[in-house]
Amino acid sequence: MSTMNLEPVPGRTDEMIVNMGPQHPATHGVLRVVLGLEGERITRAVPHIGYLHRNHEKIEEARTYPMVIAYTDRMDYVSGTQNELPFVLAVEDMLGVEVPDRAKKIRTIFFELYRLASHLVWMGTAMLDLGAISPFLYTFWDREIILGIVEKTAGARMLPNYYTFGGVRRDVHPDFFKDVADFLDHMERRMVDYEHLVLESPVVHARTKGVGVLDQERAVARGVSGPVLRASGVAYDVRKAFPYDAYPDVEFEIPTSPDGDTYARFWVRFQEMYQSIRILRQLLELTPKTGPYKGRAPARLKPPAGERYRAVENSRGELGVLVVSDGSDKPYRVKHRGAAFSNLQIIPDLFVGAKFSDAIAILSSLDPVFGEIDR
Amino acid sequence: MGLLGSDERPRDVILGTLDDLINMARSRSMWPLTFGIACCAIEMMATWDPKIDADRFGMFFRNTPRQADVMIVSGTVNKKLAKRLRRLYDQMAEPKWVISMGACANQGGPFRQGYSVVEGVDKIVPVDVYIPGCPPRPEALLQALLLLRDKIADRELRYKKPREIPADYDVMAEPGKDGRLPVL
Amino acid sequence: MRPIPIPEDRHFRPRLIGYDPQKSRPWLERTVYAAYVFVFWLIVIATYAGVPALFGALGWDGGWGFVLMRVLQVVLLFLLSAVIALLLILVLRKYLGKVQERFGPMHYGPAGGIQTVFDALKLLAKEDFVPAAADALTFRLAPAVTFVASFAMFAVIPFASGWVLADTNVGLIYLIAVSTLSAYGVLLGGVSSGNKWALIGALRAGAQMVSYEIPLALVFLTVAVWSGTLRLGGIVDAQLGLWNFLPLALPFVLYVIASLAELKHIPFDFPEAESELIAGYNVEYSGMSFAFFFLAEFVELFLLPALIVVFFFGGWHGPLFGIEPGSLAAGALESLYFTLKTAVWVWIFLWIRATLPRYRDDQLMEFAWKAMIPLALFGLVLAAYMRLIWR
Amino acid sequence: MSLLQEVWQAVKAIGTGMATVHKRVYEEAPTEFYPYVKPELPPVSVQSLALVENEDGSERCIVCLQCERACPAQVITIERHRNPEGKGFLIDRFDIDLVNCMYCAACVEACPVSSIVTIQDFEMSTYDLQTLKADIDFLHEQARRARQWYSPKFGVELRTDDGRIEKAPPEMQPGGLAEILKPAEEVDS
Amino acid sequence: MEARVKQERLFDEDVYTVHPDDYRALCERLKAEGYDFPRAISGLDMGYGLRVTLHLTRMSDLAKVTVRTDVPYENPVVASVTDLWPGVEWYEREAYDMLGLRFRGHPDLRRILLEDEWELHPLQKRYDTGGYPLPDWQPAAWPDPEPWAPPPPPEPEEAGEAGEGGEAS
Repeated sequence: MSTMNLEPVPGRTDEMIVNMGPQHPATHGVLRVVLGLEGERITRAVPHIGYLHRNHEKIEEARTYPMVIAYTDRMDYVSGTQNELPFVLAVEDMLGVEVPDRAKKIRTIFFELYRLASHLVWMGTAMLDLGAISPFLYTFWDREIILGIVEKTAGARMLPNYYTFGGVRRDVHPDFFKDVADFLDHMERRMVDYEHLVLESPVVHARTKGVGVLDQERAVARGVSGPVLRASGVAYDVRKAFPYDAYPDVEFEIPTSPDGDTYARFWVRFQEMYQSIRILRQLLELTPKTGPYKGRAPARLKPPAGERYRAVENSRGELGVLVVSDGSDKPYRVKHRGAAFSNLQIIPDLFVGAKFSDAIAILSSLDPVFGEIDR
Repeated sequence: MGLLGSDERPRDVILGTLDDLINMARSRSMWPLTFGIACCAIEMMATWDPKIDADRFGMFFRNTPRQADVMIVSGTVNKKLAKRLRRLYDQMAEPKWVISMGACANQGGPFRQGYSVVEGVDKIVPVDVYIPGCPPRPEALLQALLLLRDKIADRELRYKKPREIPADYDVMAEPGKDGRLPVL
Repeated sequence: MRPIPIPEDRHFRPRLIGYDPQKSRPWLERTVYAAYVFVFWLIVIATYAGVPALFGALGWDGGWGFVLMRVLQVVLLFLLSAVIALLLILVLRKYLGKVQERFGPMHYGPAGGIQTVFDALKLLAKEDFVPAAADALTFRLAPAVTFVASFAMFAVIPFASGWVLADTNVGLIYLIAVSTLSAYGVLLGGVSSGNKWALIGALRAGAQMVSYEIPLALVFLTVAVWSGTLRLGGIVDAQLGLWNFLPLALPFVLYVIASLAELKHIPFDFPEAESELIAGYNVEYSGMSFAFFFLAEFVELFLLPALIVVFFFGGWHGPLFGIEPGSLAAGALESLYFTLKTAVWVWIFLWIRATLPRYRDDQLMEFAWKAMIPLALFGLVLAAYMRLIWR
Repeated sequence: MSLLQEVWQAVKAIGTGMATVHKRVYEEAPTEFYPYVKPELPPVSVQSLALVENEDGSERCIVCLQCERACPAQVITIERHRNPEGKGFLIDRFDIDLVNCMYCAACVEACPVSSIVTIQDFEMSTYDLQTLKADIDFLHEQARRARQWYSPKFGVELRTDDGRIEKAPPEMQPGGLAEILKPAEEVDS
Repeated sequence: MEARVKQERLFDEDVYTVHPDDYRALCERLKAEGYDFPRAISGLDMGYGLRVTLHLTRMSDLAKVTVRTDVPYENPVVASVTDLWPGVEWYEREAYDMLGLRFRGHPDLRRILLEDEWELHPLQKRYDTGGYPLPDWQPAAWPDPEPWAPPPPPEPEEAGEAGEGGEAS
């Protein structure tokens, strides 16, 4: 018997089972939450995922290592090259490929650019869920500038397939550094506007303060990571915990907020955008204009048998990948640990007891992307 | 069918012009359905951002299938979603069209060999315009919307009807990839 | 065999009415708006001055003639509401476009002028079915009730001195009665369409309308107490020297907030919360029935700012430059003043719609009962006291 | 009177928000009117694929099946037969299923002679899918129509008006100039 | 219980390979040691049986640990650790959905990514990418567990130091 729907409890007559189905403007993709509503208050919430299950892991078992990079782009499709990095780092560890320093810096620049792009998409859709129409357009225009810069270098806008074992596939465009510098100035002017429209708006305060509070122990026990965990007061960031690429030679803080409600998650993502701008400014000075962009990678990529779990801090949290190789040129098993998958597990805890409009605000503050959740 | 005109009416000069006026109105105010599935949905949203702005052509997102004319299938359709997608298509009011956006919706794209992916949305709903790309540029989607506009407004293009798909098409009944244990 | 490499139809052939604007032409957009307002003005003059003059000349102003004149005026007012809807939807989308760093409808007609005409024609030819779960009669009735409720407000709106359909002495009470009627339309529509989202939207609409009728009515009372009459024409005449929004500042602010809630406008957008309830009460409506809900919403978007102007901004008052009042020219000029003042307030409402997100609906109810009603009462007492010592 | 201050803060914040929104009306909107102003895309932009012939019409492709092996979505199907007189192979069939292609340019990376290249023709929407099942004539026609294309080995190449192929000037080349000037065989795949 | 746990160091984390019966006891011990952040549970099909890999992190000193246990195809049942770390609830459901690993004591073991009426577990090696069963696939022989030798006692240092150091070390 399919348990896709909630069965009405015989005792409760005033509960209405509502199906916030795969097609709903506020579910950021294809999530279905079956809610038990008493008036506006939610009594039961059962999330159903799997509507975008594209069999990443099974297909990747039949593809060679360079091909799998193209597939990892399609997982967290809002933050393009951030998904490629854990797989590339894991295979580089197994192969023992050393990455030139300039390539590391270029990778980190793209990593932080896509963090800004992902947070901009989040802010646009979160404010759209709260009812404000205009910020959505401003954030998408900023994101267009980022995608323009990336397309000039990598060739594609959203899913560029730009990283490869040992560095990046192609050197940056000659006026790449000037574009990024102009974009950062533009972004700083825009952040002032976003402060007025998002963080200082009393309506946002009324809708998000004290809504969906997630305390520290439950957050850690639930395996939540990223801005959602840092909004509950835990300063855990893979860029500081297990540094990779060029993060050791730039300094930045990890914004945390003690009170763990939806406004804290909005605020933490906002501060992360400031930190990303700061990192990018430092990287622009540190990166030499010309130099090697790709290390020596063996022609036939056959990593030795073994397994390697490598994690990276993408815009949603800890994105890890477990690569198991059996010595052939195809990975034996690739397991992607998406941060949004763990972050979505707290929906039943946060939804029950909240009002229906709060549930929309909470869901948009978790920022789920379903390519990474359903794999 | 619609109040004033349907495509099967006999073609005579007087009604023809009214029919063309109605079809021009339908083509000049196509309201797409907010139904984003995967990566192509982000590029679909980017089509309405300040740089490309499909609102210039009167296209305005509607959330309910009842008030939407065009369903843009933007992303991979897997077996779990296929039934809901077909129900959404049936709920849309009659003069409706479907745009299949991106490689996954055209014929499964890079995931077509997967066990739970439906190879092409034209197995489930009749599709009018296909857009290649993974994901296609926002300008490509806008070009497809304008091609659909020409199809609706242009008399001879209007009668190239995609083949009708039976409503009770059971996606799970596809040979092989049906999720059932093999009968040994 | 596969067709030869690049078939012709694949290359894009732009087919357009209109022209290809390389850059926006602001003056063209303003002329389009001016054209619409001019048509609006012509219809107003026709209804309030043309038809009575015509019937007077023909001598048909007897019993039946008078009824026929009123019917003709109502038909003209229906045409007026159609023009209002076409103009306001276009202005909303253009202004939202401009404010969001893009252009609104641009390519159909001069600067997108006839975009809404196409929308209306398309909705006319759209399939308009009744879902199985809905009970058919009330489902059909609801859009009509909503439109009639907001359309009925035209009866007492004075466009110029004497230019009003029903110059009754109980204008304010009529307004209160009619504005609650539109709440029924929304409730009927939502509950009867057999859809859970519409049900939630309808219940929210009911709660919101009820809890905002009371501050609305209290503000009406304050204005009546201050200007000493219930007749709208009288209220406007009482403001000859001093517009009401200065002495009645607090009721004015409360009235703006209450009319935002009455309109189900963005900060209080709960019945039709696009991002939460899919489309609130009009989830199941398509084609012409949805068009009537849309029409009702935008006619009300014109009427409530018109009421703000009537109560607080001196209705049709404006410098007459020596034209002796009461004549056709004076009426035309006064109705123009009235229209322009209303246009300013419609723009302020659109500006709010482009900026603010949406409150939670229980916060709003709490705000209505705990803050608005006491303040409205205080405003009433203050107005009465000021009237006692001033007038 | 913290309530009054609170209300005043709220009103001021709403005011600044509305001012931020309205000041956009007086700024120039960044919209490009797409169908009338075609976007100029960078030369490396992967919008579609093409098969380049040499100037004299002979085939550049040496049918080494590298691109077929490197394609993640497995959309390239090539049939070849051994060349009767000379060495090497001749193409029987070279199909790229542009419907299911991922546009990740892995094939262009893998091609040793940069015969398969990326071009910037993104207007490929159609009413029926068969026009996108590209065969060798389609790919040659696309290459003949393309003004410029890019491949990692030879960088950006231009097609002059009289059909000759020449290398683009350095400022049009994407980054990694050193890599392009290096002779082909030294570069690892 | 100590006899059946093999510990090794892999890149930057400790890896415990344990018998399925002691899996639960080891997890409780790790929980007591302070490993509070459950990163993920990965299910693998090793050809001879299924393997559960539990990845944990200790928030205090960021130490990482991985616990592995192998179960045969016939009864792929492992004790569930959802009550110790609620974060692995969906990962266990996904392992069940993809590989058929049953977790004893899981509050709500349903399929998470596929529909409920699916019967096969696609990530097993017996199926190809399309979900078709590979006709000539045979499970490999279960590897005989290497005899677990306790670590050799530290051999005595050279004569010189032992004298001075005494038995302090």
